[in-house]
Amino acid sequence: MSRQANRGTESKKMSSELFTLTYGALVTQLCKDYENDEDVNKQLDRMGYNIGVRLIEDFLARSNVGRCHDFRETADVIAKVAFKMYLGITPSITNWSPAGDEFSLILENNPLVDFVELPDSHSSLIYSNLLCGVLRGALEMVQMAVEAKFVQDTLKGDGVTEIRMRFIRRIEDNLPAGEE
Amino acid sequence: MADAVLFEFLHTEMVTELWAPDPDAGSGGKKKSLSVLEGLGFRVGQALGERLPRETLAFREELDALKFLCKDLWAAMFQKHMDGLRTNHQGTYVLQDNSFPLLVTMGSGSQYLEEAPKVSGMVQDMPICPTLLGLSWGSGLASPLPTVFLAFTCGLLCGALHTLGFQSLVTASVAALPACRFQVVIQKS
Amino acid sequence: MTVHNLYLFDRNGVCLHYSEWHRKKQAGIPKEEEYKLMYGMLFSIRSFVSKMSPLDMKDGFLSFQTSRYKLHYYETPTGIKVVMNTDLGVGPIRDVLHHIYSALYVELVVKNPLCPLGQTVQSELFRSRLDSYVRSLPFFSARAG
Amino acid sequence: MAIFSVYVVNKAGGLIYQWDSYSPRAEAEKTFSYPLDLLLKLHDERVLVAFGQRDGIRGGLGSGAEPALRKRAGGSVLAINGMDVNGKYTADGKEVLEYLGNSANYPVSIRFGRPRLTSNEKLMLASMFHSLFAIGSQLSPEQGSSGIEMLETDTFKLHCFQTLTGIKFVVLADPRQAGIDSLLRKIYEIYSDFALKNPFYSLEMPIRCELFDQNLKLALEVAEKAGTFGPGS
Repeated sequence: MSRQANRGTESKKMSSELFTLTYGALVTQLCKDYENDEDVNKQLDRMGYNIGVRLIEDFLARSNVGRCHDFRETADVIAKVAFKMYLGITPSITNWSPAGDEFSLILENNPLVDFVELPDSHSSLIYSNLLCGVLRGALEMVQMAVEAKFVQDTLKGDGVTEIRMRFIRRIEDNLPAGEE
Repeated sequence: MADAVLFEFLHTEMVTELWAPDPDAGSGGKKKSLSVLEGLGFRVGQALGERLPRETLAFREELDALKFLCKDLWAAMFQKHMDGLRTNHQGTYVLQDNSFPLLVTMGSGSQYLEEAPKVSGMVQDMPICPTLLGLSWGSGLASPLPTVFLAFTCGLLCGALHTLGFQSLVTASVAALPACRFQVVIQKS
Repeated sequence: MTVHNLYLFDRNGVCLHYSEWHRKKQAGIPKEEEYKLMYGMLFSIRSFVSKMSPLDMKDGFLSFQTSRYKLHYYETPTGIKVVMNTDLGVGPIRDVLHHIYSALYVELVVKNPLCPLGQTVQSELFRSRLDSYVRSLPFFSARAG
Repeated sequence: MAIFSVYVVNKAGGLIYQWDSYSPRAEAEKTFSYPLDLLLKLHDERVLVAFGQRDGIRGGLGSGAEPALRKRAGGSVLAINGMDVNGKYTADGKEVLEYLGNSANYPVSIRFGRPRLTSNEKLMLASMFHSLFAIGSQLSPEQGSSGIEMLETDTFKLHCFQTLTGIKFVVLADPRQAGIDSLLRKIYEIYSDFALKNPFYSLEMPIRCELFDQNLKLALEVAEKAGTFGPGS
């Protein structure tokens, strides 16, 4: 009986770690392939972007969330629906700019960095930069050009992990070339 | 708890990123990329294996270890069990998955199987866990594109077995989507 | 009751997929032109509707009908547009169109590593599953009626 | 009113008659103090709330009103201190953005809502619909199809009746409003009686006949009462 129960929790643990372990292996590989941290950060962002432009469709298909009317709604959906669905956490939303075009996502704990320790030789590495690319790619597909970047990172000794999201502009629908 | 979809998307992106057919590099370039994917899988398989409590690791029988892969590991990774396990009782096992989740979206039947970059020449730098992908490329056989999507998993199986105390050679092939087959040959030290 | 045809577009107007089941009249122009015309019409309708609407819209344009057929429309925030033409007896089928998006397009195209986005879908699996799904709909009759 | 507007479009797609019911298009009014915590921008000769800032509103109304402001109000400035704005200018000719940038003008009351259509826009929309109507017929998978007779959205339904002579009568109504088909026939009758039969009216030209107006309004009232499934039911 208890062996069955053990099996169940082990399965769950392994399943949730598959992504984070794979991610970790990827980051390590990229650090080997590229000379400096900046290049790795760029790669992670680019890969994240490619994931984001597809992930958004999976998100829309499963969550039934409609079009967001403003950036506040977008923030809510990102934190309360998307992060919850994909990473099982609900970051808090804080530090709105007065114009309402910037906010911060505060992650008390970042599932990607469980068991990760950043070596001194990689002090400029933004380990979880994939997330920024994902957010950027996903939002671009719903017509929002945004910038996402880490401003605090528990891996670097900060108390929390903070992603700053900035709304750049709305991407308008364009009639395909050739139409009148 | 990371959603399974995240792993699928990450895996796809990794394959796209790390396996870029390079016409100039010749056969060497492609093999290296595949072994990178296998290597990543191996490390992840090892780590997954190390998460297990000690008693589960005390597999005395090979077959137990393989059954573990087919049931527990597969369920944890792909939310299903392996569909078939056969063995010749002499250290060779064939694991059959009739509907492998990483291939399931690609099709059923023979579409996409025609795309087969041909490679010849022996594998130069053997990864910790050489795979059939390496060997078949070495013998000049064409390998269908979906096979690339099995490299990571081959490495993972190899890595998990390594933690369980077994050295192995893991190979994979696709006959008709979305079914695939993993062949595990336990190395006697 | 029946389904005539179906178009799938992405946010750039690329026709990702087109299927036909019962179509008695062609548009009289090459297929590529037809896709452009359809997309252009839908684009204009969306703009028309958003200006005309007395209130903020949530789902927006849903359908239109003529004396002979009804066009049903479903659009995602990512600009994926599912357009199905049926005969007049068919009521609102938003859930059907959503299913085509989520269970077929997202599962078999977006999640298919071998399907590049932004192009006509080549996946046989997608085409055949879509075909089976449409044929299984309660308002689809094998005999056009 | 459940019937929002009526458009009559001639053979060439020109708008020859237009009527709107007076219904506030999802408006909300609020008093603001300096500095304005909304970001406004100029777009298409109108002053709009830029995307992303609609509910960056602090203070003033309590939480009860804020969701209303957020959900219902469109993003356009309609009036300042009770006086309708004229595009990007206030009623007395000042530029709205300049006016709202000056702290001396506060506190100020601003009414937001969906932008009202200008006459030019209505002309364009009529012409647009005229083309769409035809394309609807061209793309028909069935033989012998008419153009678009009914178009449905989640906030309104558009009904169109085209006469054999190519004149289109278009009615926009609440999606739940019934009886529009007969209303359209009735409008055709009224057109026939008070426009066509009026010797002073030239075909295809804008309809400026009082009797047409009066009878149309009567018909609309009747239709509303007869066929409505109001919000209460």
